[in-house]
Amino acid sequence: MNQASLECRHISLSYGTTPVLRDIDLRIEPGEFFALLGPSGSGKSTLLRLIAGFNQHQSGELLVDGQDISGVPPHLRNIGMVFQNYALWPHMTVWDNVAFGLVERRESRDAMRRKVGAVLDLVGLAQYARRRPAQLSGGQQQRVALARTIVIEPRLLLLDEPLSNLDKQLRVQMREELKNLQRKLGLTTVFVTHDQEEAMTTADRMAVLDKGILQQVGTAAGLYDYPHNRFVAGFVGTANLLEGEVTAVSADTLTFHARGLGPLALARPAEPPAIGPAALAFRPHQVSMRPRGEPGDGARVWLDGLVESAEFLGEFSRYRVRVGEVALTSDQPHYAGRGMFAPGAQVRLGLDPAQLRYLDR
Amino acid sequence: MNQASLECRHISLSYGTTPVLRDIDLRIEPGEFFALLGPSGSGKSTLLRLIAGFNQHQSGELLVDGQDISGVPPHLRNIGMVFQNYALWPHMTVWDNVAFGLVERRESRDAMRRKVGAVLDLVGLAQYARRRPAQLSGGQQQRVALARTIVIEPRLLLLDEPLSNLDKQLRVQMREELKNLQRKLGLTTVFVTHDQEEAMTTADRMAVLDKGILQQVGTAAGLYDYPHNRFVAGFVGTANLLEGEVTAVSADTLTFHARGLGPLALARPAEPPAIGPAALAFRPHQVSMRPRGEPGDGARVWLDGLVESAEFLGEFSRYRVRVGEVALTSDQPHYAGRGMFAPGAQVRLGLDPAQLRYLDR
Amino acid sequence: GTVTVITSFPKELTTAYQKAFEAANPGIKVEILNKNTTASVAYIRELPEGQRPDVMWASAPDAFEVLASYKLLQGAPEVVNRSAPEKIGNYPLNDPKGMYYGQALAGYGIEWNTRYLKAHKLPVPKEWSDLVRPEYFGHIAISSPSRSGTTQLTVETILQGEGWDKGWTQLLQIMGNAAAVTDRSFAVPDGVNNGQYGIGIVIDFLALAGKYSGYPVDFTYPSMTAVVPANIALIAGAKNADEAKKFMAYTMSVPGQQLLFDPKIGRLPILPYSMLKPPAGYPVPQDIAKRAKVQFNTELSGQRYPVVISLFDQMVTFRLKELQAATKAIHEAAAALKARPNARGGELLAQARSLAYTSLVGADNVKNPEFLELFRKSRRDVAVSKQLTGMEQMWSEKARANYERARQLAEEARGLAK
Amino acid sequence: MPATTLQTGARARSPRTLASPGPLIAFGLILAFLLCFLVLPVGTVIYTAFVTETGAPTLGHFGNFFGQLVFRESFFNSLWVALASTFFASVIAVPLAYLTVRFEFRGALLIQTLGVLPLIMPPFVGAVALQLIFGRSGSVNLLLDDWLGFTVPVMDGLVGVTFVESIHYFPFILLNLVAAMRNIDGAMEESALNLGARGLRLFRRVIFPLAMPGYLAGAALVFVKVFDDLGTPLVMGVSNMLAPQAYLRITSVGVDDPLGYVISVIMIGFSILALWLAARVMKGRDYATLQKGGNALQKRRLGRWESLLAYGWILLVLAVVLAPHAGILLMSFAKVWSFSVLPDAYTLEHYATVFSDAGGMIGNTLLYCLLAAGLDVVIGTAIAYLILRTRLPARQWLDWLASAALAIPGLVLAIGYLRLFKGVQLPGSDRLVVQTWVLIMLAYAVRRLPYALRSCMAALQQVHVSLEEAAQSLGASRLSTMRRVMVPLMAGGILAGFVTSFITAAVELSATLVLVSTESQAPMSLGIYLYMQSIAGRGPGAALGVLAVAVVGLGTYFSHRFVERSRAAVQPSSRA
Ligand SMILES: Nc1ncnc2c1ncn2[C@@H]1O[C@H](COP(=O)(O)OP(=O)(O)OP(=O)(O)O)[C@@H](O)[C@H]1O
Ligand SMILES: Nc1ncnc2c1ncn2[C@@H]1O[C@H](COP(=O)(O)OP(=O)(O)OP(=O)(O)O)[C@@H](O)[C@H]1O
Ligand SMILES: [Mg+2]
Ligand SMILES: [Mg+2]
Repeated sequence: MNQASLECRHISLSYGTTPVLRDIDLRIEPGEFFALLGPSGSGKSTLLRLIAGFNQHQSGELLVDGQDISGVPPHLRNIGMVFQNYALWPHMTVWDNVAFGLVERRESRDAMRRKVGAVLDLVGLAQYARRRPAQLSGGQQQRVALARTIVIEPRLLLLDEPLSNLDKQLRVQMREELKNLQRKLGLTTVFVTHDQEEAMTTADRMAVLDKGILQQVGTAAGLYDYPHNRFVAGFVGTANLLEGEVTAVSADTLTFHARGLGPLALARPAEPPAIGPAALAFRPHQVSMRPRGEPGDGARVWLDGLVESAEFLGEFSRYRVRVGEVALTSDQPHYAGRGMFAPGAQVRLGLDPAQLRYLDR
Repeated sequence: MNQASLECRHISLSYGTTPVLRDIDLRIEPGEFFALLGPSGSGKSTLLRLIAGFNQHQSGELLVDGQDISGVPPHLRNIGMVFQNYALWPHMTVWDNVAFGLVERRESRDAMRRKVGAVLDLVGLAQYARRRPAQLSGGQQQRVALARTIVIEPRLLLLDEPLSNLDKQLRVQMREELKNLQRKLGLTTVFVTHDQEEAMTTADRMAVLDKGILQQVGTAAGLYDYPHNRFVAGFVGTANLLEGEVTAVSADTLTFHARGLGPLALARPAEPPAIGPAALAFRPHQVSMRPRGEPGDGARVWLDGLVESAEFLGEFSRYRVRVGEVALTSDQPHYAGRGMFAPGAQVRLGLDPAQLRYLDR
Repeated sequence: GTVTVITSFPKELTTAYQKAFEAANPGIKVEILNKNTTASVAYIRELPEGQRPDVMWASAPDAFEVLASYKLLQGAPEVVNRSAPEKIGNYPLNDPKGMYYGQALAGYGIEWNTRYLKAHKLPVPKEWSDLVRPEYFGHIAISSPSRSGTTQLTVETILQGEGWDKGWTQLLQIMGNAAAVTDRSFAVPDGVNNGQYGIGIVIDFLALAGKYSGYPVDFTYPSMTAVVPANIALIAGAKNADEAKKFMAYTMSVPGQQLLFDPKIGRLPILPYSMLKPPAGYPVPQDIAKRAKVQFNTELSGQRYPVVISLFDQMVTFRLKELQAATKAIHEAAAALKARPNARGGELLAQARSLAYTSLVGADNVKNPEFLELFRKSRRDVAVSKQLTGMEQMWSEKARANYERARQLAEEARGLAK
Repeated sequence: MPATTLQTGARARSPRTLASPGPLIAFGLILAFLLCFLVLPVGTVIYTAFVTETGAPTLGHFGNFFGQLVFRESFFNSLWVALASTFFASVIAVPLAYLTVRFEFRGALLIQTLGVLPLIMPPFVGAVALQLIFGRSGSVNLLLDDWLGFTVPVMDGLVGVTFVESIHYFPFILLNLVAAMRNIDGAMEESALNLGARGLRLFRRVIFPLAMPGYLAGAALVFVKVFDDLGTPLVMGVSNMLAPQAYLRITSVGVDDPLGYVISVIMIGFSILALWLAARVMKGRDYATLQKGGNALQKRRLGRWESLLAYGWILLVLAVVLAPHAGILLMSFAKVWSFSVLPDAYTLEHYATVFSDAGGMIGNTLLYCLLAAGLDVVIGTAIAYLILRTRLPARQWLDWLASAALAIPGLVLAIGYLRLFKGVQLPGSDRLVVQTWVLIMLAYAVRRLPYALRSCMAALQQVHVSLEEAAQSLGASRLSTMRRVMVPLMAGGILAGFVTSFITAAVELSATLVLVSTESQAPMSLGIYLYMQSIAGRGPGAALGVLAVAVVGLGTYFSHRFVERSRAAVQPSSRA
């Protein structure tokens, strides 16, 4: 099997004087499926391009299987990359685009036919083999780009938003295939995505990048449940953030003075935060919501609020609720026929102390 | 205000002998925010390009404000379009790209400076004005493409996956801005997206396209809760589909013979389906899940199952549960620290009869 | 073996000789290398000994002089046909130093296009002096003497015939009427043939070839002409000297000379007509030479050659526009004054003429050996080059100023005639 | 694979350069080629400009040069003519290119081919033919004089030179512009249309700027070529320009005037300056549009009036630029044509005359020119790649060096060859290199390299780099990437370069004259020259000229067909 580990050691890169990657330190294990998340312009593509050999870092080391590959030209790295802009060759048919890498590897005609056929089936484009890229839809082009890369079974697979132009169904299907393929071949895979669900379902671990700095690396649940800082909390999933100050920690309670909301007496968590400025983070779907009249249970901290807006999102409805001077978000599961809270409704929000996180950065 | 209605009457189009759009019949009201959904290659881009004037339909009529514009050349249509592949001009700076349409409209220097500045602020690229497209990240490029089009305040705005390369946060922010802008200008907007959430939150109404055929048109909740056919049920949100047959409908019960599962006795819905082959559809998050031992309430139909796989998706965990010979999907809200069902766990699934839909197509 | 002949002559001529010679000497092949004179000289110079072509065959004597000065020629006096005269007129047929030999003759003269003259209602010119007349303004073409050795000879003939100062005056007057000073000698007959120019100062065979090919052109030798040889020489370090000599001898033999009468070739032979069968009415070189009033002095010509061509270029070739303008103004003034004479006007006109048509180098100067010596020195010496370019620059500036002033004076004169 | 990685990784320590040996080798080979066949030969001749008689270095000759009125005048004349010709050539070429590429146009291919014909105007024949049509007593002026009583002196002086140069060299712009416009992604145009631009504005703001690499390549070539051109002023009898001045001084028999070489050096310097300026304009800009699957510009229909106008303009332009060819054709059938609108009588004799010679000459021309043009596009593509896609230091020098060839008189290069390769034998035989046709071919290749180079550079500038990166990430080496991805994508530009090199080599004369060492080596251009050197041979010369035009023209047409066809496959199958 073709498993390779990847390690970035203190890698920095700038375009001209603009720093784009700063001191990236990252280890990806052999066979791991690793997701890279980050806002637009945070340097994700740059990092992938660097690994593939199209950008050169100004300092730091890039190791594959423990060997520094900084000087190795791209075509000898055997690192497959799917480009954000597809980069299909307009003068070749879909088939030829996909067969390209195999031709380079001097595969036999038969093997080639078999492999290309199989991968085209995989991405659902078998009947488009003779077309040229210009005759395909955007999503079809993206799939060709994907097929072209996975067919060569590289030792490291880099995917730059490989599924962004696909519909949800196809996306789910493709990512399952990708995952299967990855498992079967043990391909170490790094992929960039904006789709948090995608990252969470497919990735063994993931990293969040912002402004060229690695913010946090960990498993999906780790990042979701225990974000290191405000950025990660807000970026991975949706979070309500209450800015304020921890004013007192006692044996079993903790007092958090939320800005615009006043002091809250909360259960003391296992590892209580230090006294001082902090933010209280919790997820919208973990917020219970009741009409003002209904009684709440004692396990939660209840706050009175006013529904400002309501959105239907399919599986659930999302409410913006004004509590004191802050606006909190609350997601409630959707059931057809069951009414939603209307804007202007008086409600109570229940916070589960076990789900509250204190962030000091 | 600039509101325009758009109407497609029996529009068909083929590339060569391949039919791509078939008998599209669609009316979009002035000021409406309309979403177009559909799998990759279903003809969404083709339809938008047709409206913008870059494709010519072979039959049917295309009316804007009641006037057939089939013969009007693109530059006279005043229909703004954001292209799926951005199509930024590489030889111009970001500023010049955005100012392009204003220059064409002979705007005064001042107005131009003001408008371009404002729209660049809107998309968060004010400090990139002097860069060239090649120096931007993929998402930044997409935002330039968007800015360039909305700055001219066209009477009709067509967006071809305008946000697909943006991260979730930015996406949410951008779509809110888009929506605000659209409301402020009363712009009739048609946009293609793969993101169901995007479609649901922003669009007044939406249409689902498959293989060039309009499958259903309606509001988000309408499509979600009352899909016309299997395709729409599966495409808008996730659905469990049980294929089978309605064998008997009595005064208050209905018997559905699910393939691989056996007969189910269900409450009779208000508008019961005809006797005969049908599919039973329901949403994964509407499926209750309990350990096998726990008792279920009587309002639901309970099925015994075996957890096959479990995925953590942030807000919830998704389980594949084998029931008889079929696999059902069940989503359960996620709470940090609370355990998940492990693969192999014996569970009971509860279906809420009010949420079941019968599909005969 | 193969004899390689490097030549600037047209294909008709070379092919005729090649065929005839090969027929007469089975076993010897003739390979013709056709290049213009400059390329020929360069080519020979750059080839190593033993690899050079065998025979150089061209009109311009200066090319042979250059080759001789580089020691690239080899005497072969045995090939000379002794039946040919020593001199044509006063011009020695063979190189006095014995490096190259006259093989055919050619004379310079005036060619005209009959249709052109008719359309522009111009009389046929007979003498050089005819060409200074105002009606010929803008109708004459000549090639530059620095480009064409034979033109240089013509210019020199006029200068020797009329004397340095008068000669230049006449020459400048003719040049004031010129439509063009071409860089290729062939351009002149070509232009006359196709009617671009009415009158050309050309070498006879080119004009005759045009005439015999059916073009509406004719040719005359003015009384002041020079008949000069086209030359042939053996190249030093040739591959195949023996057979080459055979070829050279053939070109000067009776059958070789007879070929020159071919209408497509149209050259004058060196052998007396008594030995040949000339077509009826064919010009006789000896007669032309005898008629000629000039006693051509080869040595003098050789001495002042660089001065003449350089002066000509600076005063005429590069200043043609200004000279034309001055001449036009002078013609107009003269015509106007003829209609309404005016003393002051006549004076101004005379001044204008003298400004425009006076050589910038006096007759004394050209006799000054130091002055001449300067032009002999190598221009690769920066100091020499500086002196020379300084001189040329001065001529150029002065010529321009003179022509400009002459134009103004003539216009003034014309104004007075009103 | 890991083994390779290890080795390469160990070798290339420096993080800055992706030092793989390929580009270095290519760089070395090209440099060696240019040194051997351009710099050294020319150096052996032109060093005269920098030394005194004794061989001591000096700049004195340059001082002498600037003191001269004639030279200052010549310099400004040359500059003026070059600028004016570039302008008029653009006026001719740009509409032709735009109309034929962007609109559905009957005979677009034919027009594009005809548009290239002016380049195939053998020297001398072209000038003679032009004189016959537009000269003082040419057909046009005779007619004008007859009917209206005046004549137009378009063929006189600097105006004449400008006129001839413009209609002779506009194909440089046409070819490169067409290639460049074909490389523009259709979405670029669509988005502009969508934002309300159209017609001229669309052209001015989007299409033309995107085709800028091609246009600049062509325009720079025209400028430099005209600036350095010798043939046209020479046959038009204009000597107050730089190139004729240099030529006159270098070739005056017996006078070895260093000023001639000084002028050459100055022309080289100025040409390089011009190219450098053109490169500056492009610097820091991006023209690559082909990326996401790439749709070419779509052809659109013209309205009735528009097409009338367009056809009218094109016919007018073609009538003027093809006049010399009409002239040659008439000449080749004419018995006598002198001072008359049309020849007096016609004959087929001239063709009979040349037919015996023609076969060998056509063969030679094709052999030399195809090889030379092939060599040119290979080197051109390689240089373009090195310059645009690698960070080798001094790579720009290859460009400057190669382009310097534009300004070097053929004669100088040829003499340099003879001098440098004096006595060198062809490996494996006792023949001298200077007596084989190899040097002729190499001289063509070197002299026409700038054309191919400009086209290749322009083509590569339009290809998005990610297309190449994609290939590398799939394991294609640089060479393989070039062959399989870059070259096909650059095909249009490469073809333009090939055609220009081929055509202009086919009519090259000055180096040919010196380098041909046996009759059997003569290419058509020499044959034409020889015929045209005699009055009686003008007809046969013209006939041979017609054959040359036909041969080269057909070659061009078929290469266009070839490219157009492979392009048709890329176009969407149907557009209503
Ligand atoms: N130029 C063309 N020639 C032939 N077929 C084409 C051409 N362009 C598109 N198609 C086909 O038309 C169908 C619809 O294409 P379209 O671009 O409208 O899809 P789409 O719905 O936008 O898909 P995506 O979401 O992947 O962008 C696709 O199957 C595509 O392969
Ligand atoms: N050639 C360049 N010159 C200067 N800056 C550049 C260049 N290319 C990218 N950048 C900048 O570097 C930053 C990182 O770019 P990168 O493409 O890595 O972002 P990304 O994380 O992939 O974003 P996206 O999700 O939008 O694709 C961006 O701010 C971008 O503007
Ligand atoms: Mg990116
Ligand atoms: Mg699309």
